[in-house]
Amino acid sequence: MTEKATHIEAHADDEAKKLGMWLFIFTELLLFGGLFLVYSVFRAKYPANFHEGSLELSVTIGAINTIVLLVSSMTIAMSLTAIQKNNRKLAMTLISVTLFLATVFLFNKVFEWGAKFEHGLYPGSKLMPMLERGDLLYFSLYFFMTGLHALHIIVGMVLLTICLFKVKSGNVNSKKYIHLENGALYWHLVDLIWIFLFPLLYLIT
Amino acid sequence: MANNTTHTTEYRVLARVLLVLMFLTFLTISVTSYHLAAFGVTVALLIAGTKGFLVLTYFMHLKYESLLLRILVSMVFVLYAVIILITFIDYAYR
Amino acid sequence: MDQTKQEPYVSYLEHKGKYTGIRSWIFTLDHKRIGLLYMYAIMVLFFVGAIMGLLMRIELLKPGETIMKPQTYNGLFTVHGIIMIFMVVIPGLSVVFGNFFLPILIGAKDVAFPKLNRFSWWVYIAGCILAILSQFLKNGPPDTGWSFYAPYSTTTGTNVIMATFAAFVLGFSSILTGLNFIVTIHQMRAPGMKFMNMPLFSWAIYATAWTQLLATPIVGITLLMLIAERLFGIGFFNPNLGGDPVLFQHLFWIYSHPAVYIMILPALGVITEIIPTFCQKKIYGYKAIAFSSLAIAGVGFLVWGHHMFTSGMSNQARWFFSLLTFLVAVPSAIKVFNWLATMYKGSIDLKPPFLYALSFIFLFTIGGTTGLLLGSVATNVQVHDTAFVVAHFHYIIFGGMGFAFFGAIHYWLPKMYGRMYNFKRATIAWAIIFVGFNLLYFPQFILGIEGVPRRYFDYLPQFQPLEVISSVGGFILITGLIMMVYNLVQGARKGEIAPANPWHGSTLEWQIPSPPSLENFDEAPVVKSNPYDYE
Amino acid sequence: MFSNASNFVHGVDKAFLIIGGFTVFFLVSFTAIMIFFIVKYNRKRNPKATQVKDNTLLEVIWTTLPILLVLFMFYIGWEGFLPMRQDPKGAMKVKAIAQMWKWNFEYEDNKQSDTLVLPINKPVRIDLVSKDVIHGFFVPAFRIKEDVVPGKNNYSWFIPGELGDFDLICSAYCGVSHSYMTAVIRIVSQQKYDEWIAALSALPAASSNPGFTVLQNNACTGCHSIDGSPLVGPSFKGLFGSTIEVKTNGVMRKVKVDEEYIETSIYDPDKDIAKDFTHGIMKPYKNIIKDNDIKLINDYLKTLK
Ligand code: HEA
Ligand code: HEA
Ligand code: HEC
Ligand code: CUA
Ligand SMILES: [Cu+2]
Repeated sequence: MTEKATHIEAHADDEAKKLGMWLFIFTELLLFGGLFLVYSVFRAKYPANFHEGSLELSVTIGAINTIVLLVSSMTIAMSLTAIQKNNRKLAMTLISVTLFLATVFLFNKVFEWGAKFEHGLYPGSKLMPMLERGDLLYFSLYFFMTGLHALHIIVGMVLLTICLFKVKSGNVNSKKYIHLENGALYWHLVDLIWIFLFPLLYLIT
Repeated sequence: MANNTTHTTEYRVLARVLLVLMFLTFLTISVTSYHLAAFGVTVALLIAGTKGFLVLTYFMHLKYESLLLRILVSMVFVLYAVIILITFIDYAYR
Repeated sequence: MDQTKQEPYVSYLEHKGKYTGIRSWIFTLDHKRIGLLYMYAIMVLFFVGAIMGLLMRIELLKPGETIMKPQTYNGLFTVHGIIMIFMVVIPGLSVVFGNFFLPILIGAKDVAFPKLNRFSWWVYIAGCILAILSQFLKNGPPDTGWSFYAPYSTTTGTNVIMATFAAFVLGFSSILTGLNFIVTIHQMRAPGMKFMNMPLFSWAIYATAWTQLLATPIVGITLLMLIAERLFGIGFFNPNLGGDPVLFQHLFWIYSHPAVYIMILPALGVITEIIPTFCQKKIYGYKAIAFSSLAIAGVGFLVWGHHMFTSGMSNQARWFFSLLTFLVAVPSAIKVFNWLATMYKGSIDLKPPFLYALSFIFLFTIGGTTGLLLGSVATNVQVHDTAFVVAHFHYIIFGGMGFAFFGAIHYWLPKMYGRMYNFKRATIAWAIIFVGFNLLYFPQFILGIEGVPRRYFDYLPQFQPLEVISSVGGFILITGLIMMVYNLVQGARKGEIAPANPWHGSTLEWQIPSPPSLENFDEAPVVKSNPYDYE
Repeated sequence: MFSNASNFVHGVDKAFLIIGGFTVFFLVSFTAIMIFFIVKYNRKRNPKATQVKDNTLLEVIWTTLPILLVLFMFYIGWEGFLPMRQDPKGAMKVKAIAQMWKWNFEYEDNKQSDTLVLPINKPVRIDLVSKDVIHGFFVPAFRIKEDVVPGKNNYSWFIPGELGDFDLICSAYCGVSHSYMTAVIRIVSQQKYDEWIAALSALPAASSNPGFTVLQNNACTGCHSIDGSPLVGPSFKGLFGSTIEVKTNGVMRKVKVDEEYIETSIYDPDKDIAKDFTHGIMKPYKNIIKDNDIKLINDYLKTLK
């Protein structure tokens, strides 16, 4: 095969990988979609309880976490720009910043959950079944949704860490950056979901 | 799909998008602190939808992707909306 | 390739790679070997599931306890359903023949992500192992029915968690396969192969893959919620905790109705390949068939509520779901019309694959039109949850997807193994299967109309004659199936060497040697504007 | 030609005949066409196929006609069904209470019966209540079926039109004895009904023992009889104080039934499995039955000699 042919083939391969990532994102969206469906059914059934429940959450922490994720989403998008411009150093810094922000997010989350746990409020606790039905469902949803989201944060962090090493070793470079692009896409998905989780869980009027 | 042009999004575009996103976040928090009751959900969802749209278009580069991919993405959202709607044909009338 | 030293032809079966022996299979990246791996696994599971079906039939030979206790019976139909649905027919045609033939049909060397393909197979096997384990663990086999309806599934003491988790894992494998196929079809078509000149089997796989991709996550999350419900009492489906059992049914069927089209679409695709070949005639209405696949997949997402007509849904919802259920039948009808039109003025050769295709049309019509009786609300009220439903889906799954599977094996076996089976034996086996099948399931339509519910361990004495006919049919059926499998295995191992194109087919797979080489095409394939060109 | 068992038979059976008629029509004509083609265009007779051009008009016709046809079928079905959801205002009311493997019918004034006796030609609305899982209220002869969903107010209604006994069966899978969850619906004349309901005493003086109430409320009596008859689980009669064989961790052993044994049997039934029974059938009642209720059960079981 000529060099040109190899190049075209590799490029087609990148297109395939990107399409593959998008398809995977579709499944993730629908995975959370199932939860949002459950959420909307119960919210329609117990509006007052959901409102009360949301008052128990700290909007400040939620807002901070929203900002953190938004910024991290931008930094990872920028790191892609950086690698496209062949600025490896900057790209690596930006990925690290993203990872740092992800850690901040998780730290906040642990803090938030920890406070609830201390009040005996967690799935399977003695207190939960004694709550009013709407409150119980609200908190179950809260833990299930944010828990699943946190799991995705962790997966995203693993992916980005791999990308970091690939940039470092030169496996990801200004000609071939599909791995970073896909890692970034995944990270944006995590952000996208949080954009909806935040108002739905924290800001119920 | 032989769309070989890859687009590089400039830093300043990304930064501007972030600013808008932050502003929208601030907006939804302040709007929901007025008790708009019925409109609360609609407004919150509208704002979240706008934010999601921005993330998809700029951060996820959809603006520069092939038409096919853009259609597929919108199709998924439409499908999901339809599923929710249909489920509520049951719940809304029970 | 400049040195024109003619190397001896090496097929994918003989190809020597990095590994040898069994590892050359388990670690293979070749889509054809992966297809065969799936086929062997599915055959074994099919056999296990079928034996369970037969045990149920023996139990139902006479009223009262015959050979087992009620709890055993409940475990049996649950596991029979789980095995057949999640491990046999949902992957079924798409992973076996999709893997083997999709790349060849579109002129590609392999699927888009071979490693992911291998990974899907491993995940599939892991899921199967989990499901089988759920049988033998301490608390006994799950006894909820394959639909895992809450709240029964949240309270019964059996191994529900393990079984649902297995279904979750299998779903994951299904998603990855679907993803792989979509990318393959978009990115790997040979130069000149437009969407509109892909063989129709690829179209069917394409529609199926989208359904797999978009529907499966919903059941995934639902099963996770069910597991969380059991472990932590999160209350979503438990009325005592404020939850809603009907919500579970919605979520379950949002997936599981599209899932029935995951089963049947590739089957329709296979039949669409077989008919033109044995009529030596261009397929009639290429576009109509291609788009009806997409229409079935699309509208199929919107009709799930027809499984819940009696669950106390709102009247508006019943109205809507019933209407759409009727409309989704139309694209299927269009396919049948086009097949019949293809036979018109053809040159019909009654070889075994074509016999399976014909009987497919017969059984699919019965299964499909009884689906209409179920989709009509008035009649559904009478036959919902009765043996009528059991007959409907066995006709359409086993008579449809199953017969298409058998047809596909008879059609493609010479390509896969380079050998031919015995026609006479295949025809006799087909006849026995066809008779046995109808004896087994037809009586259940009558039983259902008379009001015999499904999932019943026992029945009233007046129904015994029909139940006995049904059970006898089961034994006839299995005789035919054993004969068929024996014939196929013999053929694949030591049958006559088959020519590259035994049926004078016109699609790409018949233009390469049998069995194909590792890379499928040694030179770039020539793509015709219409894949079914018999001039 | 249609039976008169209830007011719905006509609509449902009509839909059956019409849709089923089309079914048969299509099956027969397709089969005939296929056989005709096999014979006429057999390779021996017709060695070379004639290629036919697609005809758009034909495609349009055979898309439109089926659409019209299915819309018609849909209409027939909907028409037959709708009355089932429109219960008349003045209908007499009965509550059907389903719990694992038993039906109970509650009439006005707290009167209960396990047979549903109803006067002929009078609309009756059955409110469906489940105490545990989903059951199905199915009367084949009346063409009615509606799920009994816990936590949801579902109902069914009908006008019985024939005297006699009819089977009520549970159509939604609900566990081990699903296939035995049946009851009788007895349609009688108004006069007989009046006599019957007058004779029915209000709630059979529910065994005054509080332990028995606990058993009944938790549906234990669905599996355990108190009169020695075998159900899904061992009978409670004479259980307390006797020595029985159980299997613990796969080993058979003998135990004497005392308070402690009863408690473990309820909280962790799969620990000791009574001879001739299997594990996994009875669910653990930990956190469901409270400690002092266990005491009440024990006290009650002691009385069952
Ligand atoms: C391969 C799987 C498969 C397929 C393809 C179908 C196809 C269809 N199914 Fe079936 N179905 C199942 C598998 C499948 N089903 C299973 C497993 C269950 C039970 C689940 C459980 O509870 O365990 C079930 C249950 C089920 C129910 C719920 C029954 C109940 O529990 O109350 C209903 C109700 O509407 C239904 C309807 C239909 C319809 C209308 C179609 C249509 O798509 C059929 C379309 C086909 C045709 C119509 C035939 C071809 C056309 C002609 C011959 C031309 C003439 C026709 C016209 C003019 C329209 N099915
Ligand atoms: C693919 C789907 C499939 C298939 C093929 C079958 C096959 C059979 N099933 Fe089915 N069945 C289901 C799917 C299927 N079933 C489902 C989903 C349910 C509902 C469960 C629930 O209620 O939850 C059900 C329920 C069900 C019931 C109802 C239980 C009840 O409600 O009380 C009964 C009862 O008779 C039954 C019987 C049988 C029998 C006798 C066969 C036999 O026909 C089997 C005969 C087949 C063979 C003997 C094959 C032998 C195979 C080989 C020799 C290997 C060859 C393999 C290759 C060549 C690849 N099944
Ligand atoms: C689903 C049916 C079912 C229900 C409901 C049920 N049980 Fe059981 N029970 C069984 C079976 C089967 C056994 C025997 C197997 C075993 O020992 O675990 C059993 C065993 C027992 C035993 C031990 C008897 C012996 O001979 O070893 C006790 C005591 C008991 N149950 C009490 C109860 C109480 C109290 C309830 C209600 C709160 C209840 N059961 C509800 C099925 C049931
Ligand atoms: Cu109650 Cu089945
Ligand atoms: Cu369906």
